[in-house]
Amino acid sequence: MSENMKKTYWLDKAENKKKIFIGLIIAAILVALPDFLSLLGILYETHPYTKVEEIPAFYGIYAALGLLVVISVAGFIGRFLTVKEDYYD
Amino acid sequence: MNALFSQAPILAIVIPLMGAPISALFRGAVLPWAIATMLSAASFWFSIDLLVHVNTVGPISYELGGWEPPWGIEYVVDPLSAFVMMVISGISTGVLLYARESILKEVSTDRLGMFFAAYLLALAGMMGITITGDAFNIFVFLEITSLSSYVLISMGERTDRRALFAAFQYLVMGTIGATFILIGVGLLYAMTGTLNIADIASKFDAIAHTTPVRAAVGFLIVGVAIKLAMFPFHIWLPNGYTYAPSIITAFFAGTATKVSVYLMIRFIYTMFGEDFSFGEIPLTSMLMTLGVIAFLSMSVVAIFQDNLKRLLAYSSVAQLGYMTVGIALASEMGLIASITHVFNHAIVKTGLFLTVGAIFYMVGSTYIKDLAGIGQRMPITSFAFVLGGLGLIGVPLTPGFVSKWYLVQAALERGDMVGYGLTIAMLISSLFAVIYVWRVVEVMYFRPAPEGAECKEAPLSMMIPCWIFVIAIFYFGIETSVNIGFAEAAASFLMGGAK
Amino acid sequence: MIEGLNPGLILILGALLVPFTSGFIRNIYVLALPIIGLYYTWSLGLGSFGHVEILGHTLILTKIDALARVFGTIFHIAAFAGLLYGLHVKDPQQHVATLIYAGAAIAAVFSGDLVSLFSYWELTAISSAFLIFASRNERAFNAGMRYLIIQVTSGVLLLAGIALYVAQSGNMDVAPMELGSAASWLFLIAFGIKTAFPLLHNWVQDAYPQATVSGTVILSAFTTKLAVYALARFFAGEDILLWIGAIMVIFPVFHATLENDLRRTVAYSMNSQQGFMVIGVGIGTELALNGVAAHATVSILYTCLLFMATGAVLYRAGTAKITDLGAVYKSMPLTAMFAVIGSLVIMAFPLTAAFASKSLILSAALDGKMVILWLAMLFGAVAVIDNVGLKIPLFGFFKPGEDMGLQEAPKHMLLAMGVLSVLAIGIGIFPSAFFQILPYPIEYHVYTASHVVTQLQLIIFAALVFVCCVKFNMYPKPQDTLTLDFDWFYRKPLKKFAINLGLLINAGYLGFLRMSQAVIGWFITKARETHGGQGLLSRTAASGVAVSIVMLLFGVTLLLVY
Amino acid sequence: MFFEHYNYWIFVILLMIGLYTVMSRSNLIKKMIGLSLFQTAVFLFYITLGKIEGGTAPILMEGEDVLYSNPLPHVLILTAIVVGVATTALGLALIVRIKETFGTIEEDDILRMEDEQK
Repeated sequence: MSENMKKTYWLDKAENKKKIFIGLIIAAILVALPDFLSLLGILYETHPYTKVEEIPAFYGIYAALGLLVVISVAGFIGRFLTVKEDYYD
Repeated sequence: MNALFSQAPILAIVIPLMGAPISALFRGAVLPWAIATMLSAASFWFSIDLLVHVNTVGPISYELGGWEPPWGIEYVVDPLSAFVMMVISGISTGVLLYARESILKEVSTDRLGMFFAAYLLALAGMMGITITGDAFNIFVFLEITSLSSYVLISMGERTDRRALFAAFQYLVMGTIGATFILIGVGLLYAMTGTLNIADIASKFDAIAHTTPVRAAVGFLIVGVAIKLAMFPFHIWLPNGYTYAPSIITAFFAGTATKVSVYLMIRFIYTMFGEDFSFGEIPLTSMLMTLGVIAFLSMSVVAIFQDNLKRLLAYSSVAQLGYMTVGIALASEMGLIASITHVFNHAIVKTGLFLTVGAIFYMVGSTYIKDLAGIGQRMPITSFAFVLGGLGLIGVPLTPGFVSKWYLVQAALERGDMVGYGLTIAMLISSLFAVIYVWRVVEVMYFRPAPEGAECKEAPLSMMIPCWIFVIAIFYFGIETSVNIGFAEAAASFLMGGAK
Repeated sequence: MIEGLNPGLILILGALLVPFTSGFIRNIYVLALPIIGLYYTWSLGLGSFGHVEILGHTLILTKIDALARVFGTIFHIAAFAGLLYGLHVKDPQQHVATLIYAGAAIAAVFSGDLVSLFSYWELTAISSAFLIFASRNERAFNAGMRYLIIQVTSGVLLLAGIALYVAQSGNMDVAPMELGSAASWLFLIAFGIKTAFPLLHNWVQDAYPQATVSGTVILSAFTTKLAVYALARFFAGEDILLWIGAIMVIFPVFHATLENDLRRTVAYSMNSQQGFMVIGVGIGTELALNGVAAHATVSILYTCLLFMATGAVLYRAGTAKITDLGAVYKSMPLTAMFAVIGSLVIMAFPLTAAFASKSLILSAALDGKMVILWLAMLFGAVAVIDNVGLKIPLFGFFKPGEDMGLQEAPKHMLLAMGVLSVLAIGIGIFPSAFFQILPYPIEYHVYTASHVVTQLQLIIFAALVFVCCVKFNMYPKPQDTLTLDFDWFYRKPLKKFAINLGLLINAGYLGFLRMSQAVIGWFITKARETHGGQGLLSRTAASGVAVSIVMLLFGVTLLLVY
Repeated sequence: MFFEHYNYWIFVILLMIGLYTVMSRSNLIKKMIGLSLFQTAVFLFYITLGKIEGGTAPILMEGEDVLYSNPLPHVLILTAIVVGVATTALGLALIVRIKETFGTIEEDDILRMEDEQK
């Protein structure tokens, strides 16, 4: 058991976390790319049902905004609604 | 239709009627009983035949001696009468199966021939009342039944001398009741010139407003009410049931009052017609008031009884209250409830009285205080009583529940305060039933048996019929197509212009 | 008789034998029951069986159509996985409750008449409460009582609805109804409570985390999905459900973000996912109902999987609070892996089941030109990426820190999670095979290039923003706190009010009791006087008296008759 | 009014006397007498029904317009008379047995003895 405690995991190193972060950014650019390419008619054609989907990388932008909204609203209401764990006891 | 069956209506009555003198000729413990049982079973068989025939083909009219009605006497088998006949002969057969050993303890052997003769006469009379389509015939059969039942009840004198006086009281009341019916029939004859019920019914509306007819209606209803032991005419019933021999109590509890209920329905729905009965004269309020008082008040009386047979007798009066209310509701649903309850209560009460008879056979008493610890001493019998008691209370899965369910539906169908009040009253009365049944069960199971009491069940010849009834209780509580089905057929026949 | 046997009864009746088994035999036995049930269900085929006439109404004991069969199938699977997960439990009460609960849910799905539906509906409520009580602590007991009260309320409303409906229509069959009559509103509210409509939802987050480790898994699978089934059965295409569903998708996500307890987090996001199904029912087209059935199935898979993974942590670490946990993955790598799989599924990552099922409902919304609803659902999908897809694994399992020195989850738990993972990924890889059991025939291609790309955009951008927020400390820090929800109203002021009211009522009641005792006492005395032994109504009357009574009543009758 | 229908009135009066006797007498034999009277009243009623003024006995006679009394009620009442006799006989037999076991035929005494037996 004690041996286990000392073992360092890949995630424990700071530079690996950075690698993940950079990897995420690259992945984001990669998945956004087809939308822009399709504007030029390269790679594939989109079949938007709605107007908003015609915005390039609409899903990505919507996800980013949506997440910010969730986090900020949650942080905001958390100030009023947070109570001690044993509040009801 | 084969030759034998074409005579079934008359055979169902004549077989027990002719069996009576034959039985009277025999001596000994077994022969008269065997004759009575076989003849009753034959009668039962014909009744079932008739019931099936009526419900598949249609009503039968049987002309006695080939004289055409309305001049001759007509026997009418319609869904209602066939159903009641089936109940009567069925109960009678069940009770007789049980009777052999039970009766030896209560009636001396040299009288058994006469005893079973009277029994068969009573059976024939009741069957006759049900089947006949002739108003005067009803009186005759009624008296045949009554006279033999006075005798049968008085037979209980060997175990309790009060049976004699109970029989006498019944004789006085019964005679008055029957004579009232006789007067009523006479008045109707004076106005219509006919005795055939269907014929009277067809002429009834034209003369319904006349004084003699109104008086006839009064006589007939009060007369039947006495025979029906409708509250407060029930005074003869508790003593009669209490002191009669066990099997006679069981037999009458399942049949005698039921026949009167049949008569009540026949008079009100067939002869007078529902428009007259409930529209012109306030029969609804009269019967309903008495019925409600009956099932409330008599249930309370039952709670306070110290004799088990008497307790059950009062409970019978209460249950008759339900049937009266069902009739008084003047709806098809109410009529179904009433007719079903005739059947349901008959098997439940007969079953209960048979178990009580078995207890009496072993213990020699039906006083509740003497029943302490019976639950341990006679476990099978006691359990049969508990199951029967559940049927009496009207627990779901028992027929008592089925008929109460229909009665409540009929009451709610009215949709007024009376209907709701009636429902509440029925619930309260069921609660009383729980109390009086529980009182007995408590003594049976939770009081210690007296020292030195032996553990022994009644003989098998008694136990098996008891349990046949108990099983029937649950069978008909779950598989309701027999009781409900035939009751529905009868009710829709009556409401659908039998007139 | 056996011919019309409702498949759910196999589990319900089978449960009664559980107390008579023990050890290995019991394990085999409880696991065999759902398998037999599932086999029986499919061997019956489609149709209705077991018509019973009772008091003038026809009961249809078993009615299997394609919609019911999807739910029945996944219920059997969930029961199997849940029981497998709970094999370590030595308390037969939990096994019995689980089997009865699962059986009742299955039986309810296959009920062909309202009376049966109601009976099983109530049975699920009562049996499931025992899974909460089984925690055997005071908090769980209180939560269980609140749960039971709410569930039984739903049952009572349903009963009232059924009574009204049968009185009005005289029909007892389970069949779609129009929203309008009082009866239909009672139905909707009864279903709504169990579906956890907004403001009716608190029992989910209140009770689920209080149940036992395996109890929560079981609870999450049945009640809410049964309610979705009922909605789909009775109210498909009802417009009001669209808006209820939209609110339902959005409403719980903020609480899920704030929540510290892993299991409560899952409970909140499950609530949000229910909203997808409610919207699907509201749309009511064939595609949408397919989506509802598919998403209910998939949602059971991943919700159970996540509750199992978090439950395993609770089982080993004794807590499931983010603040109390360290780097769980170091000692429980397999459990962590299953949690990640669960998260990927709930995120609707390509090649997982939800990728197929969620898109059905989204497409149905777009087909119906319901853009706002579509945006709301998309928002819900983003939110669930945040508060379950990323938060659970990152905060719950992959926190930086020391090894906690825990043991890996027991083998049967891992096996149960494995079963669900394989199903969830299998459906994701072969969606068309799964689509064949859906209620309506379907022609739908899941893996188009644009679908994969857009979904990846959604997930990766959300992940990026999430990581940024955490990095720059913008993400609300998990704290050892509670977040008040709507239930505050009935657990605080309403409680105080109720207690005071209760005291008042109690005082009044005592007074009333004393008074009625006196009245009843008087009645009994009177009854004894008149009805008892020698009382007026009980003693043997002389025949003279009897005859006078006859004459008196005859007179009265004559008067009445004239 | 009275004399026109005197036979009906006698029927009613006899009926009342009979019932009153049953009601008011404690002696069982007197009760039986009352009961018989009550029944006899009904016999009279039926016989009256069949009588047609100026009618003869219903025996076929020569001639066109012979008026016959209605024979049917008379036949019927024959049955009722038999029933009445049977009732009376049975009642009296019961009274004999009551006298033998209770030692009295007074209803009040019997009821008192029954109450004591409880």
